Amino acid sequence: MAVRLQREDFDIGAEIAELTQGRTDIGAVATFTGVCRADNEGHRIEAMTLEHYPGMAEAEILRHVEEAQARWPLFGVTVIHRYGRLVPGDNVVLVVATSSHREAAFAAAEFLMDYLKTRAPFWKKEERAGAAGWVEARQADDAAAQRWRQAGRRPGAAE
Amino acid sequence: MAVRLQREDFDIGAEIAELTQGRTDIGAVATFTGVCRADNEGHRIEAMTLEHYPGMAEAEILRHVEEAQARWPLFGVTVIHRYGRLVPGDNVVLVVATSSHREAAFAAAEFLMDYLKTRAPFWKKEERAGAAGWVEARQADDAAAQRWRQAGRRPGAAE
Amino acid sequence: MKLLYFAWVRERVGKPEEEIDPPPNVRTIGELMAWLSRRGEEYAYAFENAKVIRAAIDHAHVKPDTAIAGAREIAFFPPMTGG
Amino acid sequence: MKLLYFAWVRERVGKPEEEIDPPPNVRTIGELMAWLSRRGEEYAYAFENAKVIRAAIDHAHVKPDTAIAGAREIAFFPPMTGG
Repeated sequence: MAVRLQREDFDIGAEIAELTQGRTDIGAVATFTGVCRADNEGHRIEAMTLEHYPGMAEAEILRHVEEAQARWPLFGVTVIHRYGRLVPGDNVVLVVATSSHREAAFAAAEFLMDYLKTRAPFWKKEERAGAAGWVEARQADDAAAQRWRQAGRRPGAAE
Repeated sequence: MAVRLQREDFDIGAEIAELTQGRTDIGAVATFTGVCRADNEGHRIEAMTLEHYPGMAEAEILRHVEEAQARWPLFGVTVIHRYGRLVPGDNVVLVVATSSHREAAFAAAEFLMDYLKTRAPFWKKEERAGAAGWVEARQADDAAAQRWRQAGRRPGAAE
Repeated sequence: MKLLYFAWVRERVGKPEEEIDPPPNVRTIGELMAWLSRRGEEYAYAFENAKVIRAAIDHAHVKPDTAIAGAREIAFFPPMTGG
Repeated sequence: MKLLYFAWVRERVGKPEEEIDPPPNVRTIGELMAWLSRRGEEYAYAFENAKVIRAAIDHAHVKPDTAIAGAREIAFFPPMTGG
């Protein structure tokens, strides 16, 4: 299990290799990379600054990684979340989950992303042509996170 | 859209870069890598040989990629499936899906993997201590593929 | 028409492909499998459990009751195990 | 106890953190927000819509009715937008 908060970019191939190298029990590797977009609901974004709550952010993410491990048979999980100023095209967040079969790897990666979006203490401030504003929470993200609380191991049709 | 069948290994980072480089509209990159395991339901695997139906395999995968694009708002999809002899630890299959939001990227990657497992014309022959045998289809894979036929855009609780 | 065999169907039949010319009363995939299985021991073995064998006509999956008229290439194979 | 503010709560209060010593009748997170909002215009502005503000005690999310007794560090912030 690795949880890292950092200003620097990450290398997805290297992170996968870190979890899989030398092993022959892993059959499934699911990854998700969140990337900074130039457009948020019609607004042109020049850059964004990610603020986080040091100490709590690591603890919250680690709690969710442990919850994922309790829910699904996983071999390894890596979560990297960047903070600081990012421009469109920059990587923001990475989740890698490994398992023997794909169901667990996919479910864990989705579960962790839903939680990172709604419960991890990060806040995005966008720079738009001259102005700056804090991003508002997306209702769709809350609904996505909520479905893991209701259903059993897999979410029902949430949309 | 890229669909490739090849003997050679693939580089996940390079495939992601191919889909994302120079773009600022992508917010989500989901990937799945299937890896050859040393153990299949209690049997020790020394190697496996993947046979495929040239022509049909490309056509089938492309049809599923097009179906994924019709179902979800995707920017790009890459599917690479290896054939020939592979040993435990070797990559077998890669799916990369990009979108503006994570829901579409995850769903497309899962959908494509479920279909590759059940409908793409590939057959695995395993080498076990001295003997060799064709892998039998997993019922769980059929169920996973079936859920996309029943529900709307997202599968219901399939397990 | 051209027949292709894959995986253990290919191994049992003993060849990867062949040209055939079935009689006109062989109209469907299911009837073609029955006709093939009467061609010899290796075919009988390959198609002994016809229910598990999948077929494709010209690169598209088809069912046992699909007509074979006009097919250029028909393939028989076990359930797929890719991915 | 130590208070931390993040994102626009921090910007409105005008500082990232401070030490406070609330009176004993301030028992819950909700009561603490109400007490803070009476400390000055910047606090009133920061907490004017208390319903949207989230809180954490010692790095764990808590609700408005959670007791603050024994807390070392309390943080106030808007809904999270990470990921």
